[in-house]
Amino acid sequence: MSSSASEPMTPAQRAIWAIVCLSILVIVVVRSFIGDGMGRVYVEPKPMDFVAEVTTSTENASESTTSWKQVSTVEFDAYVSANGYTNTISWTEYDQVPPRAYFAQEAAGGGSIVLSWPRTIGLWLAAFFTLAIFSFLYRDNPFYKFAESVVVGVSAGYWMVVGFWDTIVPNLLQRLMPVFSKDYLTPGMELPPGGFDPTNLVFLIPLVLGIMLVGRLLPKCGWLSLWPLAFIVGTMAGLRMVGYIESDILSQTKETVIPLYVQGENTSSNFMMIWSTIWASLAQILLVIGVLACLVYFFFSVEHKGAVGKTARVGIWYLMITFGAAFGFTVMGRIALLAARVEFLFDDWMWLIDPMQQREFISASVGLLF
Amino acid sequence: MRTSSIQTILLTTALCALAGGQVVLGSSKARASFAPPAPPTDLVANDLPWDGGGTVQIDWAASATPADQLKGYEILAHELEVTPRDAAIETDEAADRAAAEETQSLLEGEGIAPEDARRQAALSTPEFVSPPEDVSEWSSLGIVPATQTDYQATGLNKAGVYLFKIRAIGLEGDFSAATASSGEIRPVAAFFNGRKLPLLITLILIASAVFVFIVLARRGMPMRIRKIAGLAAVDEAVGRATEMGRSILYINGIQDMDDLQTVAGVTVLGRVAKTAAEYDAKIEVPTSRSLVMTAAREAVQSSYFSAGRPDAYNPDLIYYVTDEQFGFVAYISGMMTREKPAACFYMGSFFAESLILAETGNSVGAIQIAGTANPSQLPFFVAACDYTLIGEEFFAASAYLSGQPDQLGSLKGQDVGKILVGIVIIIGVTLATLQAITGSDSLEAAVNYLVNVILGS
Amino acid sequence: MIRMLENLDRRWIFLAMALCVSVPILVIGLTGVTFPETPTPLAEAFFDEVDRAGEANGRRANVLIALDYDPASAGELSPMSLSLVNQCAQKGHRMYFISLWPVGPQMIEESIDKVIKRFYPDLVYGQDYVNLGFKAGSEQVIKVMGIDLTTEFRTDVEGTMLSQIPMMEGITSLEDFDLIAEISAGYPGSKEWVLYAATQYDIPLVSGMTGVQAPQNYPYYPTQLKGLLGAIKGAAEYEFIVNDYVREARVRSILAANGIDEETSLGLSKQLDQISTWTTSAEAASMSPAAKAELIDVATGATPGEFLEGQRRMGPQLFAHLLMVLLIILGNLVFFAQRRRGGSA
Amino acid sequence: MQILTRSIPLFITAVAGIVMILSAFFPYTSDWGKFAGQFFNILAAFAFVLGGGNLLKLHLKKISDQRPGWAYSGVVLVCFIVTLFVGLLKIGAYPNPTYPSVHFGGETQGSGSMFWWFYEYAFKPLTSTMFAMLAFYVASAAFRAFRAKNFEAILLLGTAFVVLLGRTFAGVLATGWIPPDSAFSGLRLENLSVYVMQVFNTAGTRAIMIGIALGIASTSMKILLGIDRSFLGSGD
Repeated sequence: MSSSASEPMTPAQRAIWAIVCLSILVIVVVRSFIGDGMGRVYVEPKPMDFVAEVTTSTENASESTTSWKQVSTVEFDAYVSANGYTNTISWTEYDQVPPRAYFAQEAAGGGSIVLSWPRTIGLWLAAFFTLAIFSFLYRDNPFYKFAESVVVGVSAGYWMVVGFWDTIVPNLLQRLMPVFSKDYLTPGMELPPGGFDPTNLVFLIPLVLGIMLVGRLLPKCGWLSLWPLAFIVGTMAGLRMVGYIESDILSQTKETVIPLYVQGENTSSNFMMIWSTIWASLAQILLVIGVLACLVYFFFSVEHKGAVGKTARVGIWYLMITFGAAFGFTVMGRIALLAARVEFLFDDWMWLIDPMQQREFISASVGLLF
Repeated sequence: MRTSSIQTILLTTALCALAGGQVVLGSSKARASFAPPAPPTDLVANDLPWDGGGTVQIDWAASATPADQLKGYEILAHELEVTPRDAAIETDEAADRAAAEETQSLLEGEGIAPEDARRQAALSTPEFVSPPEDVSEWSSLGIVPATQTDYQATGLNKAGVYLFKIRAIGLEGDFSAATASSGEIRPVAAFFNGRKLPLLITLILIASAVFVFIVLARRGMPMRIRKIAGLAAVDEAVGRATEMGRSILYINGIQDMDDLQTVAGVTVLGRVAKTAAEYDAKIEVPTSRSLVMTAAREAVQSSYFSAGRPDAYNPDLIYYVTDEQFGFVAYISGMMTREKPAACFYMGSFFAESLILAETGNSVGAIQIAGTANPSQLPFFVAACDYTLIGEEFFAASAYLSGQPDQLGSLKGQDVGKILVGIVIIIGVTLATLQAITGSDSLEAAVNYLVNVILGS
Repeated sequence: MIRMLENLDRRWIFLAMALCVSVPILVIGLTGVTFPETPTPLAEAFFDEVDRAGEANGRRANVLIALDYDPASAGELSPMSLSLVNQCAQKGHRMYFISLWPVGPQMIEESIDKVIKRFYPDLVYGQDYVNLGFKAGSEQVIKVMGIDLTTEFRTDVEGTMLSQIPMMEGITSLEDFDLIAEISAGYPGSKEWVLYAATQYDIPLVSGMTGVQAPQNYPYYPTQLKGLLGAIKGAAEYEFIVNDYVREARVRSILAANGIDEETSLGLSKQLDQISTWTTSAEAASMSPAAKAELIDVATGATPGEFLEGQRRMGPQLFAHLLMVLLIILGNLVFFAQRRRGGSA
Repeated sequence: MQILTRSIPLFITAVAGIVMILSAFFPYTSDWGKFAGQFFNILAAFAFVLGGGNLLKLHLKKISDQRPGWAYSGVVLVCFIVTLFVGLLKIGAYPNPTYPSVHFGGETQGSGSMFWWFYEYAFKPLTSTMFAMLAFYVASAAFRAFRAKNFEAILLLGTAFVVLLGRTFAGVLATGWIPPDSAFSGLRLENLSVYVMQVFNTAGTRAIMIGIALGIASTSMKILLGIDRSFLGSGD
């Protein structure tokens, strides 16, 4: 290999890289003081106020049900001044608004839209993480290592949380402990008649298997996890066996049973008709040859020699064209992702461009000055 | 269901005898009026036997109005609702009588309390709310071209009871009168889903081919398998790592144990670990799934054991990083630049990380051997690694490496599968081509049978 | 020259790539000019299939929208989701959002916020669209949904039982949907939906996917997959079709609301640039000035930036592709020069 | 021990697999398939817990051994625990407006909540930037690895060219001179790239798919019959 990242760089190269980094820094600093500045997030508070309505049962005075009613801020203030804060719940939600709305509000002289510090800090943090990961392209460095550790930690936690709330709670706890779940976790659920459905006891099996799986963490209990592992591998083997034979073997064979001769569709003239017939038939012929040749390549019982070898070689050609196509498409995808990250930096953070019309046009034209 | 007419005819003629509850309606005379088209006649609806439930086969005779003056036929269905229990028992006289008889027999025969018996009887003879007179209140299942005189209603409630009607639609969008309603049809599930029969046969064929060759291999029949380039390189790579005193990195893909590529990867790992144990090289296996870690530890431990070096096995070198794809990649690429492994193996199911891994491995100068069945990642492995196992070769590799007769036999079984597929394609393509050139009807029927029934499932 | 290329540090390539992507983004961002798109049959098939959904049944279609991707692939896929939701909302389909990816609910939320809440505020949650959230288990979830949807999805994302959601009435399994529209970034994704939903239950399936998956899913088109959008190019084409459709549909609905006959409105919606001259004609005399202004605005106003994301990204795409081609050629020049010198390659 | 670690797991594998196969053919057993599927989904969620536990173990060990870079392990642990704490306890999450009194009733990832903040400003930028790095690696691989070493490699490169150019405006520019309705309109780059995809790519991919499906079918069978049991650690 001609070069690698670990080779030292010449001083000239170093200097150019320093210039690149410096210019990014300068743009950020200058940008933050010119025009509308950059990288801020505005929110509009939305108060959520609830008042309890206690209804006492007509038959039994000691039984009462509490229901909560959402009220407007005015009603809430009136209620609080009369009854105090007992039997009330309130919190504030914040809706993100485009900076344009804030500027308009300032021009009009005040309103409820405010700068959100947590989100603004978050935005800058996101920009920092983005640049920190990109810095690995230059070389491994502490910023990258920090970002790497954060992504490992946050993602592991994220998956656990999502797995718990989206699968364990609704699919396991709601079935095995319906009353508890309804009272504390998922108030929207419906209780089965009698509060518990005995057929759901079958869900003790995944619970036990799940606990055995986690038992792996204990020393000497490693074998416990083999049972759930066996279950997972077994179900998957069964499912995949049928699914792949049906969809990939039968269906794909079916799709390949096509006539090699196809009448062309373009009938505007005799000449065009012949040509479109040739093109269409050629496509079918090449397709069938390709499938058969590639199957020969994957044939393991015979050495690739003689006629088999030649056919297998045609098969490799097809495979290479397939890989070339895959390469082309993959490149497309990767570049789109990079474009999205660059758009984040330019649009959300630096406020250089404004494709979603989130700000006044003025800020975009100030961006043009650079 | 893309059912061709030939299949329909075959199915209905062959299976009518089996079906219970067939209802044929007397044909009503076609009216010779000019404005609305004449209604279709002879509506026959049957629960499709041997299915997974929820499908009804409907056939009818064409309307007297010529097909070119019709837009098509509309299929109407109505799911009967059960009359509320009390109403059925207390208001409907006939039901009352029936229920009373049933109650009586239950009381006498089984000694059930009157109240319960009554309820049970009501349940066992359901009474339906009579269907709406106005067909516009029936639900439309769809409109078929005027040349068609059959329809498979799918996606019906398996536990429901349905009535069907057909009406013709004229070119102006005007409807004919609807046919009389079909009888009550229950689209129940059969014991066996007949539509899946070809699938079952294929499954049995492939499975038995694999099985037979495994048995033959165990009996000592020699199994010759072509060389798989790249596998010989395993020893070389391990040897080089030993010489250089650096570690071997083994990545088992980023999917869980539910992916069979991961399982195949674990099998290859067992072999690589055994070589590593013999050479006394350090092998490191970071995984992206905790179950894979579990399986990998088992495999490596037994490899060290069979290599006679159980003491050298260090479970801490096989560890979980994170489930998150890019968290995992960030970790691995960082680790690679720091530790500079001498050999990298990528065996399993890979996605976007393939290139990052292979490129990083390349930049630290490692020998790289990859194997995956994810075609989209193959170009990158092919380009950036020293050896790549392509698709099925990867599965074959795990068999080839083990050298066990069982595994080699199963490879032969797979080859039988490929021969079958090839033969079917060649026969089918020949028939289809002859049909396209000659336009023969009997050939068309044969091709349709092959495509829709044998391969259709 | 060749010597210099031989020892080229890969960081220079990185820098070139960074410039090829960021400069066009800046230029397009500041000027707002995008390249024209010519839709391919695949994108048209995708659009038509969504357009046709539920037609045979003569009712509002139930469209299951599965957004199986994460932020890492959002750059390629979110333009598809936004346009898909745009088309469904304009057409009046009922939308059932689900995801097989843990981060998918965020993607769903984003599509709802950016499209439905902003451009279709009349749509009601629970009646016109519902967010069923994420379920772990990959294709097993699809398989279970095929048998009985309610056992897998018991509540929506906010924890409301499905039985209390009006639009879930009559939805018991996958077969109750008229169309599955799926946007996928890998596993589980298009292939699993093809295998376990489209093939097994014969439900029409259209899928938008990353460039990586597109080649593998081509064999499924057109029988198992009714429409396919591949990578950002597919997204840009589809976006283009949907934007045209939405604009035409809105023009027609304004005209219809003002009592203009169908034929005129159909003709006009095909010639949007003629609208402002038409409003001065006698035919438009029955329309109020406010309605005319609205009509002209809908017909000729700028398309919202949300629905141009894909087309904007085709700019950097072009330059980056050219760079790739150039790099491959340069790399091979080096290779042949080395080979001629007899050096090992 | 042999029974617990070998026989019972193999039995479980076989039964679970056969149930899944049967449920595809016999409608009356489809409920078994449904249960097995649900069990699997629940186990998949438990596996996250196992993963988290392993992560804790690994990094705690690194810290206690004071191995090089142990401070980063500290960062991992802090991020992991904080995310977990915030997410499981729904700290800073808004309750569901229909049931405001139930703390845990709200959406876990509702926008504006603290867990959402972690997602939006840490998880999302980090993972998507990692992905975006691929654009750079692709470029460097194009320069270093895609060499026209032999005929096969030339085919790969040629196809890549056609697709790369055909899928952008460059394709329209390069071959726009071929009239769209002539006999050779198929040679226009944008049409050619579709042709390549539908013929060559379809053929290659189809054969790969059939091959892999056979591989999977036979591996599945070996697993169900207990011939391949490497995942249980029997190796060879």
